[in-house]
Amino acid sequence: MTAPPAMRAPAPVTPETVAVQTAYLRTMMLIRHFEEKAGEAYSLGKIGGFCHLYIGQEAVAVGTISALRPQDYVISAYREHGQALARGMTPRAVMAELYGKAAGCSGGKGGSMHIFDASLNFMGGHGIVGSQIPLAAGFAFAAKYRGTDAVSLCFFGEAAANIGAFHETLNIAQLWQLPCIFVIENNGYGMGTALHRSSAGHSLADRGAAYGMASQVVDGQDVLAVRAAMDVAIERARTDSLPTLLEIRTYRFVGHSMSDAAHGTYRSKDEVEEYRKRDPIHLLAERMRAGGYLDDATYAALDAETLAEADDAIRFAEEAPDPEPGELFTDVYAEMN
Amino acid sequence: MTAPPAMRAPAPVTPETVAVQTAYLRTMMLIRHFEEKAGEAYSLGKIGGFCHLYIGQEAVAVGTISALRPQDYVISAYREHGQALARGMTPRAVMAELYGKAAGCSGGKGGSMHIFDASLNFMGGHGIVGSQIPLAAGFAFAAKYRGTDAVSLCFFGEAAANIGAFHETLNIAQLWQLPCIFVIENNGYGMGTALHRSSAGHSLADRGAAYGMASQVVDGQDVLAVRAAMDVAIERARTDSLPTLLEIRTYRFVGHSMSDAAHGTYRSKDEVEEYRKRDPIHLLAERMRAGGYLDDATYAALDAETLAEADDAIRFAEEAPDPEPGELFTDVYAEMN
Amino acid sequence: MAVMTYRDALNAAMREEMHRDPDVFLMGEEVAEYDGAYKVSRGLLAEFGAKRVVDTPIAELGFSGIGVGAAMTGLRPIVEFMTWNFALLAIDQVVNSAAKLRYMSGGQIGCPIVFRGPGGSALQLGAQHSQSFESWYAHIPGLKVVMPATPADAKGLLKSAIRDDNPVVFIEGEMLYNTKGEVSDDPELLVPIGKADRKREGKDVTIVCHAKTVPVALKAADQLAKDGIEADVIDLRTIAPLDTTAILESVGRTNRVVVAEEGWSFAGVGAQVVDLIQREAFDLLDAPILRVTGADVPMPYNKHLEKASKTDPAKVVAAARRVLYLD
Amino acid sequence: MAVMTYRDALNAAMREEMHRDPDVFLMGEEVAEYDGAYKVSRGLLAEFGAKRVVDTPIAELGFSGIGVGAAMTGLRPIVEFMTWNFALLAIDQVVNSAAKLRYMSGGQIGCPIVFRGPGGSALQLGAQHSQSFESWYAHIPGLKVVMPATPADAKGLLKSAIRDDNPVVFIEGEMLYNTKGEVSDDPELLVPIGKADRKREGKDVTIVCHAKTVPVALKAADQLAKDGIEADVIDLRTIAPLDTTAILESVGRTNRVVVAEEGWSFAGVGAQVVDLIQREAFDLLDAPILRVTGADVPMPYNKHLEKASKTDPAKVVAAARRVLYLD
Ligand SMILES: Cc1ncc(C[n+]2csc(CCOP(=O)(O)OP(=O)(O)O)c2C)c(N)n1
Ligand SMILES: Cc1ncc(C[n+]2csc(CCOP(=O)(O)OP(=O)(O)O)c2C)c(N)n1
Ligand SMILES: [Mg+2]
Ligand SMILES: [Mg+2]
Repeated sequence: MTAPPAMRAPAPVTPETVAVQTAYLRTMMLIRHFEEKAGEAYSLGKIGGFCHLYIGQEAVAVGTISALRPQDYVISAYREHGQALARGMTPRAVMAELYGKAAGCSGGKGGSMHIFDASLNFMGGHGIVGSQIPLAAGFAFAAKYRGTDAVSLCFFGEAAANIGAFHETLNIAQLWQLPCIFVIENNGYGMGTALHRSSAGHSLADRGAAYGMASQVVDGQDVLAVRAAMDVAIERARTDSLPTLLEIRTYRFVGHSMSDAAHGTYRSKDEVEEYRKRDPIHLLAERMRAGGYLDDATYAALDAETLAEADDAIRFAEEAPDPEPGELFTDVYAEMN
Repeated sequence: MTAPPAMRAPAPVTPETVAVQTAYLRTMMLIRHFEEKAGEAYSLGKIGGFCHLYIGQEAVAVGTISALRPQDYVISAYREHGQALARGMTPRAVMAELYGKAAGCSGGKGGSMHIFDASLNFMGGHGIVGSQIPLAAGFAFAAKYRGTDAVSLCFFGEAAANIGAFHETLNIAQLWQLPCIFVIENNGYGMGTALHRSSAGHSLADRGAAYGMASQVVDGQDVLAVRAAMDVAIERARTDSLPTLLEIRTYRFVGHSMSDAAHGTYRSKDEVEEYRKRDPIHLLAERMRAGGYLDDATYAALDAETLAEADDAIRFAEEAPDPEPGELFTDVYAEMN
Repeated sequence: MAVMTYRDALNAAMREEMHRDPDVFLMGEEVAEYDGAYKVSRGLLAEFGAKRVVDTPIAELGFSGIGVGAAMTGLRPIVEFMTWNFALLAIDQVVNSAAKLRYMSGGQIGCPIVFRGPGGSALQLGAQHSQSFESWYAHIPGLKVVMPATPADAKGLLKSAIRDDNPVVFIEGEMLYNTKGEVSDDPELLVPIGKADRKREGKDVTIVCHAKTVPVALKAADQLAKDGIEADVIDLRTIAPLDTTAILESVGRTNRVVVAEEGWSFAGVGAQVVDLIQREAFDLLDAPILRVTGADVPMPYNKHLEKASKTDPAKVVAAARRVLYLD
Repeated sequence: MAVMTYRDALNAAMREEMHRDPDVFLMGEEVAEYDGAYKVSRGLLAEFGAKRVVDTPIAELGFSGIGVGAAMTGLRPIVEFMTWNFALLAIDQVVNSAAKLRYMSGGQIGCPIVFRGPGGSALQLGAQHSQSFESWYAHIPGLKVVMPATPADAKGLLKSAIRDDNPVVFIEGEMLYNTKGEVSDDPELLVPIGKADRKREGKDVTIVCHAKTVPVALKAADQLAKDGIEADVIDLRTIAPLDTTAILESVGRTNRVVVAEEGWSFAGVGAQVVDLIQREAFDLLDAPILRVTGADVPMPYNKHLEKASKTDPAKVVAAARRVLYLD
């Protein structure tokens, strides 16, 4: 069994990296504002269906996706707004999709759980727990088949690590040496079920090791730690065509979906508040401040800018038209388009 | 993670154990003769459909099932004649089922792949790879639910360890502490696919360890080693209500099914002959002879007796009547019986 | 008698049967500590404890197989699928194990299990969460398929399903959970599986419906009544085995039929109903039978598109008028 | 033109398309080194190498999902299921991913994939290995379902399926693999998806059939001809989309219909054909449409019981005589 590689020390905050880190900060703030606005719109009945927010987990999307190149693939579950934005989709296109509007990235036919952007190789938004895992391996298979060095990045929750598709895919990915990075976003809960009530074993990363796959536990509130782990995984994928399993430990500050309270039933207010102290945005900001590379004015400017972007997305989505009625019957088959 | 327990040293051949070992020998011989006769009958067109023989693997069934009590459950895949016999089903009932006769254990409606005997808690005979694994955990769940100390014993091939049901079940079995013993009969091939072409990782036993399940690799040609490992697993199940994964390494001396040659396509004649040197029947017989507890006359008598039982089963099956035509429509629903 | 919701009726059925029979237990995702994703199992953990109300990991194939295994030993599991969409992952255990065990064991091993949960669409849940699979399960010999439309039927049929010695696919509706109706509190009042119910009497046209299309058909019937058209509304309640007598009797009264269902058209439940009627009552039919089904598309998220895709009273009325040659 | 088996015709289709388009590849259990469990892929590994002919572990959900993922990037996978019974484990990827991706991505992501393998029963394989699922797949919008009966159709349709930009469920028959027929060697000769084929002309009764029931229907037609009854035999070839024109034209000629299929009755393909005909050609029908289906039981192992359960020429003849009011 390949031993998990030693984790690189997170890069220190230096003037050389400050631009990069400011970008991380900005993207995390954008996701935060976007999600807060989406939550408000949902409460007002502007957004329907299921809506799963990413608040608290921003460092995972940003730390991983920032390491990708354009040819790489990204796929996720239903909690994917943050990843879509980190991949460079516009807040407008994503918000309009949440509103079900024609200008939404999926033409209003997908909704919150089915965000797609083929031009960015953002491959969805999938609602069946674990179903995106083999699809991700399929992208990696295709990259290898074509002889490109593209890699595939797959997100899923820790509760999805109990479903068959996860295992079938991990075995095959290691066996066929597919350039695929499997990210378990371990936020501690699958709906109302705490990790220890759904998952046997010492750590989820062990499940990769059972297949001889390089596997690692990562602090998901520290965007730099995520990025460092991701850099190793990407190199392993791109250079050696080998998969990696990253168990990234994070926490969702909000309920499972808009119809679930942040705390009360299955976790306490205290627990949530404890975790909120490790807000990924604040952690990075504090670190940058401590290094002298972020001042209050810059922070406030970033905050205002990203809030404005989220507001703009809401305005855009509100005003955008619904799909034409005839759209009901398009896109079922290729010929019908 | 619980470390796999140290393996008990196989019990030495002493006068006290000679009766037990003679019984092992006899059952293995019975299985061998039964399977050889079934193969002949198949070649003569008396048995139809798929027919998967157990020749070479006898020590696995005998070493494990001999440790059970009547209240325990056994379930297997389609290569289950040997396990059925080891559990105490009569050669007649099993052979008649292979012939599709009314006197068959499943009334001629199941066939070679669907051998059942509810009175012995022999729960089948399942044709979808891996599908019996959750069922086995269900028996263990039921035993625990009822507060009995029954344990559940589940057989499947090494290729089945790549399918989702295996993983979903192992996780749950460990999580819920189910008294279930999962036996991977690692005969090196799933149809024409060698282990290393289907399975990543160092050993299949590691896959249990990933869930914190006690897991062990066992020599499946040595019936005493199998029994020793099984004794530990049974105790763990019965006393502590904990599952075990046993990867029992064995070899099938014949083709995957009656329509597959023993060698040629995916393995060489030499390889098969090499493995045949570790015939489980000969291994035990040699050991007993070396200890002075088996002589040629006894061996010959056991051989003749078990051959006669197999012959009798064939005669019985040949002469037994087919099910009544009306049986086509019975047993679909409970009410219709 | 008490007025209660469909959700509470299901809850009462499980509670009563769990009291009656210690072999009955409930397992599924979030059924225990969370009281059910849709709160159908509210209070059951508190009442019966973790042994009998069991939260599972997200592993539909695994936990449904564990349920089937438990049923093979004679326990009576109720396996909840959070929705029937997710049961696709478990369908091998439903079809290849539960439905076939009795037959392939020559009658030795039964499988008294209930698989239940909401089917079909709710509101804006999109393509993967808005599917009706009743015609699939009804296609499989060895399964019974039950789909109550009202609180009373929900309670009475779930109790029958739990007591049934066969595997029963019990499909509820998220959009029905909040509907209210009179429900008996007699713990021995069962609604028999295999019996349709005439939810409204009429002589002009038969509307065959089930589950969520029952309220749709009743609304359509109200509308038709304004034009003096009296619809006979037959709620199938059980899809398999189909109550052929009730259907054919209604056709005998009306000679004209509309079959409404929520799911897709191709080989849907309605196709089987049409097959039955034209075969057994060919000479009674005064017009071809028309079907109203969901649009043959994956469900769109946008609320207007979704609404347009669904079986609604207006479509049923239009079909009824067509079989009456009024339009 | 050459005489070849259905098996070799499928093999030729894959070989030609793999030569034509480097994006086409084959994956599945035992497809490469073993040349296929039923030898349909014989020689392909030797010809195209392990990159394009890929043996998989037994992990239907995983490898079919990998195929779907590859197709999402524009490759054209052919995913072989050793039999369609095992595809139940993968059906989530077929139904929830392949069939829906184009729609839920608003048309951005296609899924040009073929899922293929033998369906239905062979001989004495028992309950879990003898099932027909075509009506299930045809129920799902977004999928095409193709079921050739002859070597020529097998080749021409598989080539069309591989070139199709949609997910295609391609169901073969183990009992058809050895059947022989004339097959074109023109690599551009495709059989179009969505077109039925009139396999025999007659004016007295229409027999609608597909796949393994095509030879059954033709044998029945021969027998009927001895009594002067001329059957019009319509081989559907494609189940979804259904060739409604060809079916209705035949009904226009004969006014009497028998629909034969291998699978179970409830909401089978035949039910949809009946629905179509009675709806669109009600006034043309001189008798109710009768269906001949497999018995509604899990398949028994015993060979006599199995034979009795199957759709055979005698049952089709009997149904034809009944729709002609001869019996
Ligand atoms: C196969 C399947 N089963 C159940 C569900 C319902 N469901 C949606 S999200 C969810 C919890 C998933 O938890 P996790 O994987 O940890 O992801 P998180 O929501 O925490 O991001 C469940 C049970 C589903 N969508 N698919
Ligand atoms: C889900 C499923 N996929 C494929 C098959 C076809 N099949 C039957 S046996 C077999 C090989 C299984 O190998 P293994 O698990 O090692 O058991 P062994 O036959 O060696 O005892 C395959 C692929 C099946 N029955 N079920
Ligand atoms: Mg989670
Ligand atoms: Mg094997």
